[in-house]
Amino acid sequence: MFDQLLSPVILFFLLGAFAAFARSDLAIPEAAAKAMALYLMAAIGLKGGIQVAENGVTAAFLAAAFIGVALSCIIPLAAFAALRGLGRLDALNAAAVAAHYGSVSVVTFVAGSEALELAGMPAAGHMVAVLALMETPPIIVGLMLARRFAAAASAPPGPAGAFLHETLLNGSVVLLSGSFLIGLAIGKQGFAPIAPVFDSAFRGVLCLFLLDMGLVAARRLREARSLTLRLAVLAIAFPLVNGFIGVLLGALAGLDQGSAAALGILAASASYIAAPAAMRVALPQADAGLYLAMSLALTFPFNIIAGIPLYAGLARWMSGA
Amino acid sequence: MFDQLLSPVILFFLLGAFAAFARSDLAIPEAAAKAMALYLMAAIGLKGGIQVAENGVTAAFLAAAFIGVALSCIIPLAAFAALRGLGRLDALNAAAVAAHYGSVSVVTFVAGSEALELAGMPAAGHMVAVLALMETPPIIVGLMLARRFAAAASAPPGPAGAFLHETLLNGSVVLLSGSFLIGLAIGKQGFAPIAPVFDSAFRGVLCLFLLDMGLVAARRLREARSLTLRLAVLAIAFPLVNGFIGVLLGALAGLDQGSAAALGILAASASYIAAPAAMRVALPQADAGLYLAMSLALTFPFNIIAGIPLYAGLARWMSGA
Amino acid sequence: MFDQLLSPVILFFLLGAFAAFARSDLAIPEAAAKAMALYLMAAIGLKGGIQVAENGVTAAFLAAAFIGVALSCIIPLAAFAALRGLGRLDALNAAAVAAHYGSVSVVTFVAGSEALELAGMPAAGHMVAVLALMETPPIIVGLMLARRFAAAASAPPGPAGAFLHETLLNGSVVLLSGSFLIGLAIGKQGFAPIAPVFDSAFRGVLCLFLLDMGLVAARRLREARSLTLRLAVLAIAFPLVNGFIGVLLGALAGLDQGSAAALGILAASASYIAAPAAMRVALPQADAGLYLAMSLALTFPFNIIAGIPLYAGLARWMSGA
Amino acid sequence: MITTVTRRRVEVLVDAPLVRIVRDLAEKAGFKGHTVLPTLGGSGRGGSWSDDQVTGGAGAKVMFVAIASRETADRFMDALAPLLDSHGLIVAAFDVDVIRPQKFS
Amino acid sequence: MITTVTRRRVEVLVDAPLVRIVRDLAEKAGFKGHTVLPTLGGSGRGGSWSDDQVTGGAGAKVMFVAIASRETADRFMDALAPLLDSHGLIVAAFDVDVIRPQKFS
Amino acid sequence: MITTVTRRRVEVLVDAPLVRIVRDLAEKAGFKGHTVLPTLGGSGRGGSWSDDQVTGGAGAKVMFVAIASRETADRFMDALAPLLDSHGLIVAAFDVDVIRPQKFS
Ligand SMILES: Nc1ncnc2c1ncn2[C@@H]1O[C@H](COP(=O)(O)O)[C@@H](O)[C@H]1O
Ligand SMILES: Nc1ncnc2c1ncn2[C@@H]1O[C@H](COP(=O)(O)O)[C@@H](O)[C@H]1O
Ligand SMILES: Nc1ncnc2c1ncn2[C@@H]1O[C@H](COP(=O)(O)O)[C@@H](O)[C@H]1O
Ligand code: NA
Ligand code: NA
Ligand code: NA
Repeated sequence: MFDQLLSPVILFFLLGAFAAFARSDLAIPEAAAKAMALYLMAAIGLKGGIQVAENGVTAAFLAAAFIGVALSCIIPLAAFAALRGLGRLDALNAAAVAAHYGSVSVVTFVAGSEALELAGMPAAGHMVAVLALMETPPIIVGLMLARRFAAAASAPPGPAGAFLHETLLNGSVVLLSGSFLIGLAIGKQGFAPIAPVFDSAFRGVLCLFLLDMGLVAARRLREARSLTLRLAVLAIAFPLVNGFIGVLLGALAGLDQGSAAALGILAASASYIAAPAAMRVALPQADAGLYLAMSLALTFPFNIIAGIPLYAGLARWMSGA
Repeated sequence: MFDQLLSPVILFFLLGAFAAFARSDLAIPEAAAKAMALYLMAAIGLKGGIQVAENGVTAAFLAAAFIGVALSCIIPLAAFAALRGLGRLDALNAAAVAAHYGSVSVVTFVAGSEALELAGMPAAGHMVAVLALMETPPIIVGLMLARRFAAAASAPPGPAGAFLHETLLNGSVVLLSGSFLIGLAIGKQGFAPIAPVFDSAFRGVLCLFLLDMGLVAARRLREARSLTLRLAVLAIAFPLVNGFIGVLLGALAGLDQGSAAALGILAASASYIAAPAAMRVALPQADAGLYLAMSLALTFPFNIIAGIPLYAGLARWMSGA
Repeated sequence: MFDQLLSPVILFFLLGAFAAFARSDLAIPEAAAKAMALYLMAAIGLKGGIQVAENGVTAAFLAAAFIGVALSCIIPLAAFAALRGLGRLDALNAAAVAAHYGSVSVVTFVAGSEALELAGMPAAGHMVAVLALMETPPIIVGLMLARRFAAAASAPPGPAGAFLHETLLNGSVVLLSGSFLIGLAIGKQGFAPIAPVFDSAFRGVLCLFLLDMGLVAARRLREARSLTLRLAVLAIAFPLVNGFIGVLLGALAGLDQGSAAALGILAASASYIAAPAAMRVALPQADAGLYLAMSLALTFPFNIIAGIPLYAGLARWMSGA
Repeated sequence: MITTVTRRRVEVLVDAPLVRIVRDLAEKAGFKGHTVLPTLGGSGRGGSWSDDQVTGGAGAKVMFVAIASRETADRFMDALAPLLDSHGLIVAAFDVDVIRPQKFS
Repeated sequence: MITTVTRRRVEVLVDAPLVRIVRDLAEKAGFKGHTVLPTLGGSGRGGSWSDDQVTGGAGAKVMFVAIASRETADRFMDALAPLLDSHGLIVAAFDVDVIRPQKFS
Repeated sequence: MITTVTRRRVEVLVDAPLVRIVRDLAEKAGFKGHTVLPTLGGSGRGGSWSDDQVTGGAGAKVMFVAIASRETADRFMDALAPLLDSHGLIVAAFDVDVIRPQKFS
């Protein structure tokens, strides 16, 4: 069964978190952490592209893409309501946080893909494209929520098109989609010579990267000032609910086990790269400490440690296996 | 035949260029980019040294070295004349740019070696030593041109020996030559334990590095202010002419196909590491934006995308294969 | 026999040292160097943990741990006396330097482990735990020496517990011990998927890291101002004497050849990560240029080039093989 | 002895994703140039932070430095003022002596 | 035009492992915030150095920058003074004009 | 209260490969030390740039900072003046208060 907790990836994450909580001076140079993040995006993009090159574009891809994008637009709306009502958050911050939960976390997806593969239920390669598609729409939705409900939400400076352009051409979106297309173009054969870097090294680098994520997440949690208990509860409830819905819709649409689980993981995950960067520009008055604490310091660890096995188990159970 | 354009190396380069032109915020941390550049130099040096350790120093090496060094001294003179006449450039900048075209680009050579190997016509290992030998003489020639023809060219501060010392002990020259000697010393057997890093990982790292080069080259092109159409044309004509001459002389000297192609690649390539650093010190009044735009933003991409297959095809054709 | 001098690891170290002495501008970005150091610690920790997971905790481990910790407490006392008497050093600096010689150098241990493995006499996996245990006690001993003998040694600011906490949770100690525990938990099977990064790549990365260490050590030596001839002699004598004692005690305690050699290497090595960082905080008046010059610029190269083969030969000779 | 002229050096601590806004305001105010320095961390009312590149730069700050005449600098400060609280900027200005006054309009 | 108030900007060059001590003294003196900038190298009486992260930061320095009222700054300088020689600090202070004086007590 | 003395802080923005020239001039002028800070990018008459380590540092700039007496600083500025245009330097100087005046001759 699911031995997620003893995987080195999780253990390195916990080691990082321990070091940060114990106030060790352990620190990964930020340039190295960013380089690893870019590497993981390129690798996961290539992998997905190569699998699609093998299998072609299928109806399952279209179904997954449709559900994914729909969820990424609806989740922010629901999350906004919950954050306002249950979370007692002002409209501006609720909109900013909601955008994060609609959007997705590449690293959660990467860790989830690894876990699904190890569990013998790999997700389809095209789920990487679904990931890329889900990254930006919720940012637009969040911004519209802010404009509609928050008086303080000024228009982002510069022409409106500029912000849209920036969001759509966010570095992680470009690298992910570009690598996916490169994978599509080169196929399995073209991949062979670069496989030692992009395939064999993948899990080891993921371990080192999650060591850093453990450090970063725990430090964020320690320094979170505006995080209330209500909001902390929501940061756990959101992934649970969204993950459940993602898996359910995936199973109903007839996706294979692994892809349904991946859809759950995507829905459950909260962005901490594209969304924060966009929100800082578009809604600078929103509290970056808050949205990063929720998405990075609570939801991310929850998904990595408990969420992924849960959604995977659910997908397996739904398909009756 | 030559499937260069669909190699992942080129595709990542194009992805980087696309991201920069589209003004995406994709960025490789500079420390990571520099680390990859150093890795590539060490790897190519080791590889060359090991091959020479296998095959010994041959007459072909001496021939290639002689032609290479001769070209590296003559190219700046011809380029200077062309830049002054056709390019309408002042003497100071013409001298600085000329030095770049006489010198060589390690990364172009690395990408070329890979392409030649994939095409079944690998260059001899000693071409790495030729590369190292060609790196610095043109810098001296360029400086002499500036002294002779440019009134503004002040002597570089400090004793004359200091500048020479600096140029000869440029980091890339030392690393390349040192790794070559290490490869020579350890041979194939001593290489085995470090081969996973210096051999298997080579192509994958090259992909990631060229992603960065695409970003850097395209950004340079976008920000190039003093680049005229005439100079842009020369930045394409130089590699074509020099590459043709390099291949021709290599073939006439009886080098094998791969080595003749490599000599063409070396002649065609323009330095963007050793030469700019040296020119900034020796001719600070010269416009760094110009020589980097020509060598890095035009000649480098041209060679990577079109030049390498051209010189290789030419070498094959000349040897009648 | 011991072909240490022709190993690529040593040759890259020498290349780095040559570049620095020749005043080349070759430089490894510091972020990359730090990332490699962390990688090496994680890899060596994992390796050790996996071996202990295979073989269990043995009496040999307890013996080695006891000898190691005892040496790490006694060496600073003896070194302090020698530094005061023979080295004519003031009490404050003698205490600071003494702490470095009691403590250990992870990279020396890593290079030594590699050399022992290549020589067919690998150290037991639990020696990594001994390494971790030896890292911090001498720092406390050195501090006590300073308090007792140096008038100028002020108490480190803040509560005494704070300094202790910091020393025990030094980044390198946490990463090393944590990786050891992770290795213990995942065992050989869990290690397989991450082995390409943490095992196959190990020696290659070690080469690149030692290239940087060569640069750093040689630059330190060049800039060392307060290093007298007497102190330089001690920086060579300490590893010789401590290494001899370490091997001897290891052999007497019945450790296997490789582990006895490793104990010698640990005793001989001088810290240049944990100890300097701690001394800078606890004894800021001590001369950082001096203790780094001794440990990093003299003892480290001596051990890498000459010490390791010596201690290994000694261990072999003692065990009569 | 070379003559120097007094100009105004303004430094703005700003979140990395917002630096473009500050740069545009500086250009609009008439600055002819600027330089950006990196930072490692800090603390203030909003708690402490340290540079952390994994979060898309949302948590990283940079120091924007620009030199110009007092009039230009004052225009810039006026333009920045409404953003200080909303965008969490820290601004400080002081006089410096420069050599080529024409570069710092 | 927006009104500015004069405050004091103190910068301290300090070894990376000792920055916590400086920060604590700044807080004790009444500073409400600070920012830390990286450095690449330098030279002084103690010879030259360059940032070198392999030695646990013992050889790396950072620039600690903090702005406050003159009284607070003076208290801070007084507290730093005894550490200057022992801890090898370099300290410089000067007046700057800031906009939101309440942030710089 | 500790007494401070007024000294002059000179900062020079210079291309990385040229920093040695600036340092040598500073030493010749009588400075007893200096510190070098990294930069990320900037813009000026010559267009905009950002730190880019692949081009051998030709495109990277650093901030050279040094403190000394006014006379030393003036000597330094005089020596720098002829290089400003040819080497593309930006120089600014201002007064700071320091504690140990003997360190800043
Ligand atoms: N008094 C100060 N001196 C220097 N930097 C400050 C000061 N106050 C705030 N900062 C910097 O500005 C950032 C934002 O401040 P705040 O808005 O108060 O959280 C802090 O994290 C510091 O990096
Ligand atoms: N006059 C100065 N101007 C700027 N930085 C200095 C000066 N003197 C010393 N420093 C810096 O402070 C460090 C320690 O100085 P010292 O204690 O004199 O070795 C040096 O390495 C420089 O980075
Ligand atoms: N007014 C200014 N304020 C701050 N930095 C400047 C200013 N003008 C130029 N610089 C910096 O100096 C570099 C060279 O300037 P320039 O020679 O005008 O291209 C620019 O790229 C900026 O980094
Ligand atoms: Na989501
Ligand atoms: Na050339
Ligand atoms: Na020791």
